[in-house]
Amino acid sequence: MTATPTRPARKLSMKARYSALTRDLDWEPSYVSSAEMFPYTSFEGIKIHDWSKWEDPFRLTVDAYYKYQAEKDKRLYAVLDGFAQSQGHLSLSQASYLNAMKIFLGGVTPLEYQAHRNFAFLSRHFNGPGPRFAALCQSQDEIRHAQTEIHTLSNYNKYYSGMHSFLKQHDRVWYMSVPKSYFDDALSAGPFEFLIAIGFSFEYLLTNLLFVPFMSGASFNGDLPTMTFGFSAQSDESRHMTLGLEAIKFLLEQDEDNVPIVQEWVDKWFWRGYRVAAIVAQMLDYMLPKPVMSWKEAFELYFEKQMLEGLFPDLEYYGIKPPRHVQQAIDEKEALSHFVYWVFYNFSFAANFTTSIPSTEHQAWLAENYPDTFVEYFQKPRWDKAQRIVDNGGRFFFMGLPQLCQVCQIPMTFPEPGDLNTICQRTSDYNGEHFNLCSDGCKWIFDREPEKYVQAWLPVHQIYQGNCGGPTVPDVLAWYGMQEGDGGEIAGSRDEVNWAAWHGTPAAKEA
Amino acid sequence: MALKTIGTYEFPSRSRQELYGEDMLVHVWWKDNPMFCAAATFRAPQAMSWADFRAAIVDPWASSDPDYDASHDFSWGLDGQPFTPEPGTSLADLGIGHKHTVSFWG
Amino acid sequence: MQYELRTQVIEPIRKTFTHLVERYGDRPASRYEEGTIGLQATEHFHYRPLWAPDKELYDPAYSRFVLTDPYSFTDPRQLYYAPYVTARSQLHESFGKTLDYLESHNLLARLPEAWRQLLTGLVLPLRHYESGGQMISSNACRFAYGTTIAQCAGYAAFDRVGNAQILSRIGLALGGGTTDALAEAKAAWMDAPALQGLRRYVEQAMVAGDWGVEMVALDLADSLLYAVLYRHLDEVALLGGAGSYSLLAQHLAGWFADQRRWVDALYKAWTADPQTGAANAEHLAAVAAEWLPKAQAAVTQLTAAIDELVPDAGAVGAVAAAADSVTASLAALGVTVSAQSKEESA
Amino acid sequence: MNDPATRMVSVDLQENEENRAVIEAIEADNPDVSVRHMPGVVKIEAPGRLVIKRESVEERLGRDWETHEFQMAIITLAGNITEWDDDEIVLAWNARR
Repeated sequence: MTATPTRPARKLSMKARYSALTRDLDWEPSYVSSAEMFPYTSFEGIKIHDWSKWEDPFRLTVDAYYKYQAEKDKRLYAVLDGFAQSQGHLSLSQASYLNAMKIFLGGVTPLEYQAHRNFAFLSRHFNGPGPRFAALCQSQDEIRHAQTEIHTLSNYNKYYSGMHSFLKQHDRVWYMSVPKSYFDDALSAGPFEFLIAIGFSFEYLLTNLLFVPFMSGASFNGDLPTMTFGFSAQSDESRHMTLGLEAIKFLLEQDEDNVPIVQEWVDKWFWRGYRVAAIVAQMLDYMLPKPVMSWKEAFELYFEKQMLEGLFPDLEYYGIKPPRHVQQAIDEKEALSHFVYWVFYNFSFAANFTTSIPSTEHQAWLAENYPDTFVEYFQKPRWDKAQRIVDNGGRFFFMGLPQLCQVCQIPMTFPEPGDLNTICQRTSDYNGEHFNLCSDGCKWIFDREPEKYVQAWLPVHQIYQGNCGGPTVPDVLAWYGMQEGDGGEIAGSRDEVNWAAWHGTPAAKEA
Repeated sequence: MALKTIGTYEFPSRSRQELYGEDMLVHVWWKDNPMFCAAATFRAPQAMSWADFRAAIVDPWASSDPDYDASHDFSWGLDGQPFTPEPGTSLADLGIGHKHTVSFWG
Repeated sequence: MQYELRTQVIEPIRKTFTHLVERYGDRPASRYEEGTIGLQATEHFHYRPLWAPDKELYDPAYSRFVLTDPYSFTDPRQLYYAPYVTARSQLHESFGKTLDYLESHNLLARLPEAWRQLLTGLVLPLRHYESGGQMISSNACRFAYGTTIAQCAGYAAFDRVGNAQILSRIGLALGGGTTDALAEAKAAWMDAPALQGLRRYVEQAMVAGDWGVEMVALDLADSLLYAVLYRHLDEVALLGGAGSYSLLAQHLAGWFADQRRWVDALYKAWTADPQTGAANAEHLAAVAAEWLPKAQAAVTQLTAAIDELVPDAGAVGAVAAAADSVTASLAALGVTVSAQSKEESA
Repeated sequence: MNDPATRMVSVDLQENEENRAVIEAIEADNPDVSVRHMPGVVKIEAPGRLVIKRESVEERLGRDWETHEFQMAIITLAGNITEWDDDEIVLAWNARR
């Protein structure tokens, strides 16, 4: 008693208080039926017998939520204001660093917003108050992330290219359909599949790969606001990860019949999320002027070690196996980022970011981190030739539109298993129509639900249908809302020229 | 697997051939040239002859690579099967269908 | 080198994001605008929902209430997440101080018995009403078209759990740190005749199936409940020696004043829309004609029990006055709730 | 590898002045931890189990510290949160109910 005089004697324990304030708000309806009140929680085939078995280890109550979140934002916005006032953008490692943030703002921020909306759906439509409240908190967090990302990057938008039309571009630009279709896929699914897709597969399995090494990279490259925002967001993510893990365990413990359904969702959403993460892989390895951790290392640390070796042995108890096609992801770790950045190098003339041949030092770093693949498969056949073209006064671009995967919507660039020299091509015929898929993982997903994936809004196909502003590249770029200086080659780009002027150093020779 | 839904769930493909009129989409894949990160997609009349397709579509695209030699004797494939294009024959008559993939190498 | 840089003035190349320049002109945008306007996608949805194949993922057709330009409505409070949580953190901190004060001075125990019964038997059970309000607001957050409305509804949803927790904390205090009072309140919510009208009302509102209709139904009940319980009774309590009821009620009354600001702005935007305004007004009249009498009946049932406990409370009369005031404020928007249709549905 | 007593659990924390006491408390209370520093991040790993104790943090911080405050420090974690109460937070694998 005397040891903690500041604590009132009659205070309930954290667990009891959480339970009284949050869990006990529920009631069984009498004037409408349960089925009327919760119309969406039975069609997926998931069986829940006792919603009260849901545990939330964080035991957060609303007053504590407000208190800590307000404190987090107070700190974050102080950093943003200070950085803007001191023209902190001039102390970035390079203007080209911001290419990663241009992709982030258009590719990730709108997803955070979508998560906000759909966790609100869960916080209405789950039958139990425990998961409803957890979803409600996550819904609030997600709008926080969308807004703090916008506010963090807003200052850069005032001085740099490629961020000005991120919302329109999320809905229209070719590579943005990768994250957009991923999230639309989750939103169009039922509430339990969404929970496994986003709560578990994305937040728990993959989000570390997206955020932790990348935010460390932001710190290393002088981007204090992004680092602050990122780590601040991650402190919410650890709650979301816990929700995701609780979600899967809850479903598995409720009924044995849930196990095969959940397994298929884990399989589907691991692969779907992994393909989106490919964009992050190239950000880590190619877009940070001062790299900190390779994709391969991040994948080994945060996915193989923490998830495959840590988590999945726990899930084995319930009969859950590691995701189907996970071996393909492991095999690709040596090559993933290189393929994807090469796609971006091919197509940055039609994007909101710029690309260039990695510098000599950067290539040495890549060779050191990817001793078995970079030099033989990427440097010699691709970058050395790209350099010869530049030396002859040119710049290699892919003057056409790429073949897209019907499911992940990434240009079909990924390798055959075990053969880095050959592109993997898979096809499926459905209702008399031919569909192209980039991998066994995407083909498996397509074949499982073709009724869904035939609806995909594939940018290349839409351009050819005449739905994207017109038939020529300039027509399409205008429709994308691109401005002069947004895309193309780094050397001679608007950002690079400005950067040189601001720093009083000569700009690199225009390519 | 039967899709689990609330209500009827039937939607037409957003890439179906009829959306392209008399045309179709054809993929062209330069298999042994890593400079092209993926096969290319083109819209072409089904009735277009192979020679026209080659000259008007394939050659300009492949010329993004300065080493491309249009007169080189490439080997051709269609959806993974060996394929012998006849210059005067239409794409449709050659058996190239909507969203199928023509590849070349060598 | 660095010092020279810092003194150099670098002119921005643009003031804000393009969609804001297009909407508001070439001026710097506020953080509310940057973090809100246009965030929800409007085109190229890839797949139809498995659970609603007749709609798009975001679709104006989820409600009868439609804005031609969803951003003709903006939150008059300009709340985005950071100021929202900051404001609510202060609200809950200030409530916590009130409650600490009441507890440390043992004032709740000194409430007149009638007020204690009123609080435990009729007010605490409304934590479940607030929970229903959360679910209705969360549904609106998901299905509203456009970020501005969805954001207000999302914060309102969280507010409702906050309100429920304010009531619950009062219950814990009344229970001397135990959950006894809360258990009693729940039993009352389930079975007490005075509360069944309100419980039926909330359950029916929750399944109305149109987020706009659900929100209006909730607001109609709120307008009566908050006016009577946290404004009218606040004054009665002060006169009747139940000062601690007044101290607690002020926090919820303050919240509702804040809530009204955006809900009123939404009604105004709906009815002022150059293209859909007339139809929206008609829908609003129809929804009010259907739900206001039900709300009045339900809240009257509750207040009749209050008047029995505290004979001079005049709570039933206050409900009628609040209903008139709702009708008047709708009329000011050009929405006429006809007495005839009121009677029909009553 | 499948033994929950040896599988690694971990927390990643922001490396800043505020969190130093938390990091030191974890190191003191968990004898087998390994600590890795990355820009802005400290990764703390331990075999099987990792505990964060309120009293240990308060001792180093010199003020009251609620376990809820740990949310301000954490970036990510591996393992189940098997306990989170007023006095301690415990991370472990193999948490069956």
